[in-house]
Amino acid sequence: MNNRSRDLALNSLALAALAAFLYWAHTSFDGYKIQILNLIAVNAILALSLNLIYGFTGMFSLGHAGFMALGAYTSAILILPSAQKQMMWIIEPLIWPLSVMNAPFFVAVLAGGLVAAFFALLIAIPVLRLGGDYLGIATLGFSEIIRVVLTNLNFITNGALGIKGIPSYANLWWNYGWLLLTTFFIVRLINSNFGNVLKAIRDDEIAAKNMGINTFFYRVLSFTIGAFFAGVGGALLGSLVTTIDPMMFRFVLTFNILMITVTGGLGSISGSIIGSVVITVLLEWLRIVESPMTIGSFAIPGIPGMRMVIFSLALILIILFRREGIMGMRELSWDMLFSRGSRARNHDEEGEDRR
Amino acid sequence: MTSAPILKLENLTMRFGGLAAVSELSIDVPRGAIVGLIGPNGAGKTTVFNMVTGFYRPTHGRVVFDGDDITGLQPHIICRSGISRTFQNIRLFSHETVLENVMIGCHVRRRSKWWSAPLGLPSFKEEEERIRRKSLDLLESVGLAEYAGETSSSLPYGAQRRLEIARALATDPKFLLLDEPAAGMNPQESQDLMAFIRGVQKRFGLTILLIEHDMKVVMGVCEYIWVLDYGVKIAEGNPEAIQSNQKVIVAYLGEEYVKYAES
Amino acid sequence: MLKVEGLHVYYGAIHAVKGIDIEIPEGSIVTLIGANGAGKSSTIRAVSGLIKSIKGKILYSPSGASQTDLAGRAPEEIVKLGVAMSPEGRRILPHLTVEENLQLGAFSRNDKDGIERDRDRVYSLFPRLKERSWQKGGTLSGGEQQMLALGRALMCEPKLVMLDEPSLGLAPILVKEVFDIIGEINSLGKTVLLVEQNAFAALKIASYAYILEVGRIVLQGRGEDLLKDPRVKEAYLGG
Amino acid sequence: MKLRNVLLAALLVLVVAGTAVAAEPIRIGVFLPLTGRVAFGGQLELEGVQMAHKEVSEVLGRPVELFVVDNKTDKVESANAVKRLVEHDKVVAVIGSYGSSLAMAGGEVAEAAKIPMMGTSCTNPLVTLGKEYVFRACFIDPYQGAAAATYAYNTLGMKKAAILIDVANDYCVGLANFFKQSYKKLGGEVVSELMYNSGDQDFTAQLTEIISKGPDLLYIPADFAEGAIIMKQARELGADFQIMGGDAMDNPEIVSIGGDAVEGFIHTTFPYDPSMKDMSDIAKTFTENWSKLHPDKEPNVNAALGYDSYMLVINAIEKAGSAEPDAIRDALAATKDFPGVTGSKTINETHDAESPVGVVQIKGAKKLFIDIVEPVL
Amino acid sequence: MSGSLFVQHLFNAVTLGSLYGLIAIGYTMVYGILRLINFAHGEVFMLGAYFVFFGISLFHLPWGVAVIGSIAVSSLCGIFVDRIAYKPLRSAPRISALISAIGVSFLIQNLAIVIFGGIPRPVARPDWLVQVMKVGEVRIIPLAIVVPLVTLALVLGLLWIVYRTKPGLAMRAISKDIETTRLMGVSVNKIIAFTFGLGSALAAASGIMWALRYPQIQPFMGLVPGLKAFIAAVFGGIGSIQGAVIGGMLLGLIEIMAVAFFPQLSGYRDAFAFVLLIIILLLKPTGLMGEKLEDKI
Repeated sequence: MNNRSRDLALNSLALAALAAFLYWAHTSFDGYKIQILNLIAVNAILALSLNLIYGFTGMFSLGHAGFMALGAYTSAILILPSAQKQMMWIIEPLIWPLSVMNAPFFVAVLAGGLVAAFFALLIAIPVLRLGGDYLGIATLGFSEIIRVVLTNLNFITNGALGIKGIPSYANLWWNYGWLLLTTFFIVRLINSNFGNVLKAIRDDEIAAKNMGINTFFYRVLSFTIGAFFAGVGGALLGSLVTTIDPMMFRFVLTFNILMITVTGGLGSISGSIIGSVVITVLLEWLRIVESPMTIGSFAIPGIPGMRMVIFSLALILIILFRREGIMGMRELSWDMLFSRGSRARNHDEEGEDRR
Repeated sequence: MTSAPILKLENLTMRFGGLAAVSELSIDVPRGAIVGLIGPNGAGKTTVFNMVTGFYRPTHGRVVFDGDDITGLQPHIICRSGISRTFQNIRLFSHETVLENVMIGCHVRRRSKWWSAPLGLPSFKEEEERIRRKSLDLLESVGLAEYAGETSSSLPYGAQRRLEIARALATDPKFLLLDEPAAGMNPQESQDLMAFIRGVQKRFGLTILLIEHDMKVVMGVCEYIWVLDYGVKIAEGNPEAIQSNQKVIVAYLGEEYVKYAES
Repeated sequence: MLKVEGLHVYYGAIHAVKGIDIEIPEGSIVTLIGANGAGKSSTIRAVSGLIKSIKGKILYSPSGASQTDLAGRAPEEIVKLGVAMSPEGRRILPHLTVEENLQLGAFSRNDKDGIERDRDRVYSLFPRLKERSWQKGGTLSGGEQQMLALGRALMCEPKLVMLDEPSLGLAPILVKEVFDIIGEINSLGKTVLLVEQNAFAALKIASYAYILEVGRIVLQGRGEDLLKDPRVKEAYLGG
Repeated sequence: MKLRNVLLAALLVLVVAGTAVAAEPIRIGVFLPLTGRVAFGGQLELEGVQMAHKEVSEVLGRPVELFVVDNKTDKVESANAVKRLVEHDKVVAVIGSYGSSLAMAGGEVAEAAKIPMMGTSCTNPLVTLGKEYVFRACFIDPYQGAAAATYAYNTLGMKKAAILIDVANDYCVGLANFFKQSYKKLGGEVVSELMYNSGDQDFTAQLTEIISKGPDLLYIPADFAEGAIIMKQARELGADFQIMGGDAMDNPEIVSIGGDAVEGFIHTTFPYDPSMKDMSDIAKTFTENWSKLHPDKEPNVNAALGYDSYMLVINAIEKAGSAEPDAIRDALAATKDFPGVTGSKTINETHDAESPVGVVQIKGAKKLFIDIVEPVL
Repeated sequence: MSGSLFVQHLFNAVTLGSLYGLIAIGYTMVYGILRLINFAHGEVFMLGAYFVFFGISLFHLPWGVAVIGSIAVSSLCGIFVDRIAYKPLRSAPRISALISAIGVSFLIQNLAIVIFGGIPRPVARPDWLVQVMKVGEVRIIPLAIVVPLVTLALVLGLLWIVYRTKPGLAMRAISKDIETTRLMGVSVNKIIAFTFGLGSALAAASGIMWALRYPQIQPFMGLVPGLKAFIAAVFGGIGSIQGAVIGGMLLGLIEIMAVAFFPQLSGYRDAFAFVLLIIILLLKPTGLMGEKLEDKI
């Protein structure tokens, strides 16, 4: 109990610190750094949502790009001013009532999440009967189908031309607000006995069934909630970048999210957040290797592609040397920080030994 | 066997391809007893468990539990109706703590819905607390309370077995199936286990059916025993009867051994 | 020929074998018997290199070769040294034909003629297998699969053959046949280490036997002597 | 002694101050796809920009410093790239990009930061739509599509057309659509309109279908690499109709990739090509200087556009007499009759550089600038 | 649709399908043994095409030498990738190896951009391969026949290796039961390396044929065919060589016939393949030729 009130105080303190940091960043950071901060938040939301599906419930889903696309399109259409809608759909006009629908940003993002969740639910019921890699392949297939359909539905999505000039509401406050909301939601869920149930399904589905758990229901539930937050992430990304088109949502995007999640640690919430910081910052920071450099009197021309070469090398090295990601399944907690979790640490070491 | 049997197996048969793993098995399990199902390796004992708990759908025959036909129902529904089991090769949720493993078992009796968790409704908090307390009590009763915060896979083997039983008890079963609870235990551990099983039966008023190879355990705790060989029931009776049953000895030690020993 | 000293075997948290010593003289049949979970399989799986987390020494000294410690070596290396093992449950590769299963057994060899000779010998030992040489392993009956498993273990020119529960799940008449064949294998000059649940058959054929209970040797002696020992029945059916 | 020291110190101060003033460079950002799917376009345009920078590396007496960032043919990266240029590198103007969608993603950022941006070869009308700070050095697709239709229908007299569209490529979809509209308006018939997806390399099904419809003309607004294999497959399947494309086909490699199959191929483009007959003086100089700088590389229209984009920005800075973004923006908007390699440029009220549409045909394995066409709008 | 038009479509489908099938085999072999989706396979496919290109244009090697050299070097690349990026992760969770595979795929792609440049390169083809022949109304180039024939030959060769040689025997055994196979004296890592070598050789061969059929090469050329071939492997039942070929053919047929019969839906062409994929998985969760997996309780 003592710990609980301490944690509550520390959590509030951390929140205040984050708010102060964001305020400071907002006023004194340049736009480029703010953009990176924003991307970190959006990536973290996406990684968390994938972690819920894959890391905590054990369903290998490669459908994230599709859910993001649904969220991004829904919210973009809702926040785009009607006048702009008339100008933009130059191949075929946007159909009524979408052409006149408008919503505040929060509602639009929420709607993006809900649409993604709705489609996830439709997909889940047939597909979640599959297991393992086959589930991954089927969800990848669905994500690609969503993309192809979005490409062709000119009267809704403006096809390949995409949607431009989306109002850039997604500032630090919105993004981190949603990140907090996502984290709060998922932490509450995972730390409750429902979270234990999801993890039980991940660890041993047969034993979970035997414990009276309707595993199919909870798999669908986790998948749908994950898709909801993927949709939210997509909606925020759309407003952050201010332009979306179907090509953005290819399967490579899913791989990027998967990369962040696994690098952070499957089944670790703090891992997902750390992973998104590491990967997002690494990707931006590595830009320097592509800009021309002068060392002494030598001028080294920038080599295009070098950044991704080093990035992929770094990724491989991270996986080779920390095969379970940065955090593994552990969580950063106040206990751990106050090194009261020495017991937990010892266990991890034992775990290593056994392997 | 005065009261109505808690579990009735009627002509239960399971075929895999052409092979009958269990054939025409009929058993009446009396309420409130500790009983055993034994037989040499590959006799079909675990298959019986899998049919009772819904993992296999019998080729034909019926499983009647507490008067209801539960043949072919989904495992989680069978669990809800009051049957729980352990597994031959322990199936704990290896990444979860000991406490969490038991809490997962409590899930089947929970009333609040999933969305109450992120909303943090009072009813949810109450129930969560209740589950936690119930699980701690269960751990206390199986002597694992001190390990509550440990990862389940880090427990010693015997403790894992007990944890699996505690987890099964968390589902509030009326009927408990134990699949080789003593496997891999040393004599002292087996002794403890026997006392433990008896204790559990008394404390929770359960019916327990166990599969076991360790005959000391079987003979020590079971009031009644069925013997399977090649999927067929070859004998039943109390431990003494089984131990002196010729068919059983033949099934276990081979026909020639018996002849030889007699000669 | 094989000397196991102070062997401990661990499976995760399970301490399956708790320090046992076994000796197998060249040309003999030695058997490990005991109830399920006694640690018999763990012992020979450790000898064949399948289990890595072991302690103790496994000294192998076939005639005409120097002594080697098998502990810590990879299974494929151990096979090349002449120690074959037929695993529990036969583990026939069901999608390969009988002939292919035998060829796989001879994987470590390169002498085509020798392989052919040994294969023919296996076929003469098990005429049923010859009839079915083009049939898939998975379509054989249990007894035939066991014959195939035995035959396969003979294909690598082993000096020591380890058999894990060869009679498991077989009808009594087949059990007898299997043990006859084990005798024949022994008479071909192969040393045999036999792990069995079927105490009688094993003791009858073995020159020396060890009885295991929960990871320890509780009884040992010549096979015939143990046959008469009432403690054997006790180990199986309880007191 | 003392005097000497004082003098020396004064000199030192002067030198330092002088270099400080001289070293205050004008920073110009370039964001182009140097990697990714359309890297070929970005790399060529970068070479043009760099060549222009080499020629004019000083304006208003201050050196011009280029900051080049790769946008990886990715829109998010594109936005990041411009953000980085604006915020981190503090550029006063941005040049880029090849690819309309990339330009649009970058344009949003430039617009928000109030930094003028000069698009190179982004021809989609949406790029500058409603933007105050975004310009481009090229014409737009409705104009180009109409020109292609006019040329096909009026000049070549082809009445039946088929269109093959990369449904996932905004440029392709847009241009095809404008072509179709104009072509129909002129009285032509579109007998077949088929799609494929970016990355597809097998077009045999679509082409077989098109051939069976017997059109006079196949319009493929693809990029050159894709276009070349489409043409190869079309010829292999026995297609004998005329094939036409847009400016994205304008690449020196087209003949080497397309081989025989591109013989006779016609595409619209910006009015520059080394084979142009009556080249303007500036185009001539560009061609000569390019050949000196890259003896092994043919001068090309992308490089020319990169070159023009840079020169337009420098011209605006010079006209504005200031390197303040707003001043540059105003000067850019007022650009009139600027002599560019790709024709004389006047920025109109939608911020597009009005210039005629050139027509190039491949003849005898060579690109030939054959005509300039005024579209019937 | 007229008969000759249909035959023309059929020809196109067989050529495309056999290329998919050939790439799919590489995925299926590695997956069959390691349960790893080797995302780097599409990149080896690309390398194979580039090596031939450089062999001919830079080192002026004759065609045959360049092809064989490229196949050899590519297969070494495959073995190298396994050694560096997958072997250390054999005992790790499978997702780690998958992420490593994605990393390797990114790495090779971007290295190719750095080294070869992003600009597509033309591929010179011998004239006789592309001389159009007319059979009735149907137009065929020899290449369209050569590709399926070479595929057939390679598949037969592969089947011979898998079903008639010792390493093939070991490969088949490993895919079912690694432990027992080790007990037979098979050194599993060597066989896995051999599998990677073989799979990569086939990837290179298909890369070369792909480059001949669609004559240009660029660093991203492996991405889309790689994904599609992987889908084809799943169609056919991943782990089965025959299944991979059948899956490839099926995918080729769908892609071509979808356009042929529903030209107005040609924009949805890629979706057809995925819709069929999902239908197949729902009806037969392990693909057409795949074997049923069972949960052990």
